[in-house]
Amino acid sequence: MTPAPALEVSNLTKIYGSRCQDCIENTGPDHGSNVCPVCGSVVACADITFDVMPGEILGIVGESGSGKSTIVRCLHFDMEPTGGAAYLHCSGDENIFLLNSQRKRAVRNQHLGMVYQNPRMGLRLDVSSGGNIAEKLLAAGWRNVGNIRDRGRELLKRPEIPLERMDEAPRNFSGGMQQRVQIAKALANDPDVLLLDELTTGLDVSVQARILDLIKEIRRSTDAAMILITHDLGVIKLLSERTIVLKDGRIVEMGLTDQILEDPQHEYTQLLVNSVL
Amino acid sequence: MGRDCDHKGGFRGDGVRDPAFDLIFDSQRIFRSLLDAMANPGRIVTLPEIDIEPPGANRYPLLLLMTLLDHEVSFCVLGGAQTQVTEYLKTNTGGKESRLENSDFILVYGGSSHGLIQRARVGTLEYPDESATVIYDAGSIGDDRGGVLLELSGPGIADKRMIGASGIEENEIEDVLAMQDYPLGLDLIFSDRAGRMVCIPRSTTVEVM
Amino acid sequence: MGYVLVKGGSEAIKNAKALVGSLRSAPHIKVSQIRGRLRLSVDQVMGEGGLYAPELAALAIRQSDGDLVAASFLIRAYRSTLPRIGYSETSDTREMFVLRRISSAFKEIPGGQILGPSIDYTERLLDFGERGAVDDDQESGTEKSDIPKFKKVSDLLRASGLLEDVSADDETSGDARDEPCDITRESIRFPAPRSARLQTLARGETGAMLALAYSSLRGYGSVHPTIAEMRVGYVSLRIKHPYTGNDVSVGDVLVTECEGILSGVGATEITADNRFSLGYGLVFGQNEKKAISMSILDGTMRVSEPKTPAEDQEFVLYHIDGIDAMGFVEHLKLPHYVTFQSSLDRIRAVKSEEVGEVSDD
Amino acid sequence: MTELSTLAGTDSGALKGYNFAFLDEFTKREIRRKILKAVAIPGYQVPFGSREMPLAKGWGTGGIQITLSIIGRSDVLKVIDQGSDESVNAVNIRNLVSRMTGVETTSDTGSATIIQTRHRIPEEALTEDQIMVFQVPFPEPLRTIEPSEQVTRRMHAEQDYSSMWLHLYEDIVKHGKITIGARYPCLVNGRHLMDPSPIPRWDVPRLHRSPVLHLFCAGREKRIYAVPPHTPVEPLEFEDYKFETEDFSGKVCERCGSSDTFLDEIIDDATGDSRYLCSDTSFCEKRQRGCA
Amino acid sequence: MNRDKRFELIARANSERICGIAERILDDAATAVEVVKKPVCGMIMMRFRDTAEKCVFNIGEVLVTEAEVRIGSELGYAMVMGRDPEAALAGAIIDAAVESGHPLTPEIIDLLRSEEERLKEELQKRWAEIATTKVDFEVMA
Repeated sequence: MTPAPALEVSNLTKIYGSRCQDCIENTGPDHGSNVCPVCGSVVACADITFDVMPGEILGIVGESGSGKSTIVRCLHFDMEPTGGAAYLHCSGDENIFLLNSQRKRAVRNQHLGMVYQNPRMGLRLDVSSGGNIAEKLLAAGWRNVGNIRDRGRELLKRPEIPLERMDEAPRNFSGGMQQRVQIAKALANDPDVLLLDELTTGLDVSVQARILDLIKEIRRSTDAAMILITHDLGVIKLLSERTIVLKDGRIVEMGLTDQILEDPQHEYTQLLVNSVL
Repeated sequence: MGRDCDHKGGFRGDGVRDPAFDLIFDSQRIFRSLLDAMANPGRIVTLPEIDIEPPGANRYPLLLLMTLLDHEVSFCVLGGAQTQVTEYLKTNTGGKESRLENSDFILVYGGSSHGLIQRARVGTLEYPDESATVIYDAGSIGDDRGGVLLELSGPGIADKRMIGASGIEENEIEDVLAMQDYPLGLDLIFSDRAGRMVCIPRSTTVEVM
Repeated sequence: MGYVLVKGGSEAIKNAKALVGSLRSAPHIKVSQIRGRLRLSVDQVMGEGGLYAPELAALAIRQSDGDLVAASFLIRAYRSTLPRIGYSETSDTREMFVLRRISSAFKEIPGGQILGPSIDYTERLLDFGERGAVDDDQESGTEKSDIPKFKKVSDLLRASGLLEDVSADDETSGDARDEPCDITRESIRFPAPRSARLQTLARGETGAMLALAYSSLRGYGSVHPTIAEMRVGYVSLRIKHPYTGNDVSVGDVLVTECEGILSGVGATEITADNRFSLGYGLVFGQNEKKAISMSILDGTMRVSEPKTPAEDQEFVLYHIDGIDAMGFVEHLKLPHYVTFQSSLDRIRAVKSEEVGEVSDD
Repeated sequence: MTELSTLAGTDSGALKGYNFAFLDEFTKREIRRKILKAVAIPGYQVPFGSREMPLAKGWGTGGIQITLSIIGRSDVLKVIDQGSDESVNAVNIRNLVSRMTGVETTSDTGSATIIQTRHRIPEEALTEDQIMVFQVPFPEPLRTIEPSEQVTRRMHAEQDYSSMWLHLYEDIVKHGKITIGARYPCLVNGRHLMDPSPIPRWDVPRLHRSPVLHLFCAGREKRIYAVPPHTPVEPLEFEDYKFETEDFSGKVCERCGSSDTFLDEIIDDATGDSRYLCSDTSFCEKRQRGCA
Repeated sequence: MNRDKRFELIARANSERICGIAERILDDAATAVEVVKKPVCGMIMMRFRDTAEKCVFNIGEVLVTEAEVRIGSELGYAMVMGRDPEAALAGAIIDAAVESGHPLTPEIIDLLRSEEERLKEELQKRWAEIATTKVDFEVMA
């Protein structure tokens, strides 16, 4: 018997603007745009359906504006989807989009981890690194400072943050180091689903490599399902088993990463793959 | 909550009120009884005797509403002598009659709203106070024959309290309990024919015995 | 000896009050003199006190020895004891009996620029001459002439398609709710509906509003309006007659209105359909700096993502009430022995311990 | 005197007269309705349309609106500030209520039915027939870490208090202790975080499952909240860094000799040394007389 | 003169004149004046519609005094700005007197007419003064 997916997403849709009945029909890769010609609304993503298994890394690749960040932002409740459903295996059979804000926060605190492209989004830069991790633990109900600090050290050790800097604020850290603290924070509660949004974009190549190694290490040592958002096929190739290709807010191709890279079916994917190789 | 803007009756005085009710001092005494009951859920509190003459209805629930209502809030009446009671309350308080789903106060006769109560406002997480207060016209409090027996615990209760109320239907309580999602929910007041009253705010944990 | 002082409070209060009287070194002034000669102070107190009552405002100014915020506070406190009889019919400044009306957007405006009572255009020299009460050198206008009503510059701009066109029933403009908010009856919520913003500004403290509006003009923001029209004059207070049900006028209320064209760069730039938008100010009495400040703050607070203090609704609306601000700042004069003791305890506790890394065992 | 002025009531002082308890009846009704909601949702701050009072804001305009809305002719009122019945603020408020209602006032904690207070809870054990009314300068416990009302309201809605916990954690990391003096944040009924008003930490445990109804009101900030009797009120603390009350160990009140009360520290004029006296003056006098 | 006009003139008229004539009605033994509503000093929240977004808002309150009386079967009502219980009561008495056909009616109407004329003249004189501050840019240029 195959294990249940950690996360199932069906028909996730997010539209900005006034919306009309033709928005979805008139946008997408076939139209070469995600802006509705009738009402001017932006269809950031539509009809997104996929699932992720525990311990799996699912890549979502696409150019900027293709809607890939929208997907994780909706899943992390940073924005409200226009339609669709998401089910977390660990939190029962309720569509998490329909929970009230109090319950959403509980789901986020207990089951989700998020790493943003910009560490400023995921960290409090003026609160100590240890405090940043503590915040996640405190939200999940930890109430022993000693235990919190033990756990903080454990988490910071993994991405090789010098422990003597635990009580220092990340504002003083380099970009790569901030990103590693953010990853440590995202892992604090052993999340069931880890959302990674362009986590290496804008970093030096050497720093990137370190972070990608860290993600690999996390996959080995945890059972978290990961969704990896990137525009970089190299990152996809290195990390993800399965990949979704996104264009103009729609899934144009989905399958095993090797297959997609070696034998892209969709015209757009072919373009993408060829431009890299 | 809307406000009175069309001053019906112009800028003159209020309508003719029930002369037995002293706006200042009766309101104050009844409020204090109510506060005592609300702060101590399940405690039986007796209302002061005030000889108002509502048309064909138990006067005590109306005393409560005459203390609570004014032109800034809305109410509705379910069951009983609905029309006369509504008119009486409008004249005596300036309160606005409104649809159940918008009402700040709901008065239920006959021990059950027959499921209608599920449309009442329970507040929002940002503003849980924007919820209805429901007053039930009960037969006799302290007596569960033909009514309900409830075990209460929570704020205002040192340990546990048992309370019986005749004339209140169990289904109704089940309906209300299904709506309570703390801090969202309804605050209940049972008011009986002998002037006794009991409150069950949403913070109370209720078990139907 | 703090302890004894506290016990002797009642007597000291009495003496402190008496001492204020002994510092009043000149003869009693009549309320009518204050009303007649300090009219702008009276207007300011009515506006900030939220009650149009010139006689009472003058009385309050005398009682507070000229402290205008304290006078406004006396008016507000008195206000709490009065019944609210009702709401007026909606007034329109187009019906104003104009005392003064200027535009800095156009040289010529239909009806003309009317300077009215103003010292804006004269030199600011201290006059040591103890001049008489009334300057009689003016031509006495005995000629009777019909009193004109003036078209609004904003209406003309709107008619020519240069201004945002908003219809009263448009849900996206103004209030979606038909009943305006009344901040004297319910506490304000954010984002605040427009009616609540305007009401809060109308009773705001002149100096606080001036400072915030200035901050936006000067650089902490980008609103730099051009005054389409500012008018000062009387508008009728109208109610529904209780018997006839018709609109009737009870009397006239002096107000200052300012309409600023918001044409700055940044957040309040020209609207999507290439038009200007207006910032609106309307206050009791003649208080031009407050009306202009209000129109600026009305504009700054429309920004959806505030970056400066003047753009932040909460910041502006929570901090411009003179009575709130005065009360809270002055409450620091009350004893805080207990809370201070509590803080002392903490600092002593921290000092007495070896401060350093938290014990991690 | 003309007949007109007689009829108009201008000679009888009718216009000068104030309503019983100063506030008009509609104001009282609104405040009463809000009090009931506050009681039904312990620790949640109910917004209300605060009125201007003839006291400066910050001088107890919230507390007085509660007191005037609940008080009746048979009540007995006690007012304290810093524990003292004779502090200027307490005297002022007591006089106002007494003038506006004619109710009896007392300094004896035991015989009061309503006790309005600034910064203290009386030392004497309170009973379930009494109501405590607190004057509150800052009703929002999260305001120290978040200035925006929109944000703090959302935090309460979602029971998102991790940033307050984080504040305590960072405090411990920096200072080895939690350094909050008064206004110690408490969780009420396991759900809402509450500012217990600036009572010292000494008084915080006394709110926990107390038999008394506690009503809190901030006039300037326009909020009412409540702690009903027998309601859990738990100061935020860690298993290994506990909430601590003020430490008066080794100190006794110079007057009554008590060593189990909150003490005022007084700097001696002559020597510059610290002396200690009970903050609750009425309790101190009782002890001196041997009644407590 | 209809009732609305009468209300408006009473509200703005010289209060001594109004009170003077009301005293005479009270002195008249044949006329019983019953006070229905004692003069109450209160507030009217004044509303404006802003010209930027046409939003109705409350600018602030205006202090007024109102009163209501009955003469025979006729009610009389008046409101004046400010705190003036005698003027409000006198106004209500005059209003009821006219309505009930009191013998002083012609005199009351005359008084109100002359007040109307006076108010109009005052306003016109005021305007004539204000008009002198009108800027004529043509001339200046």
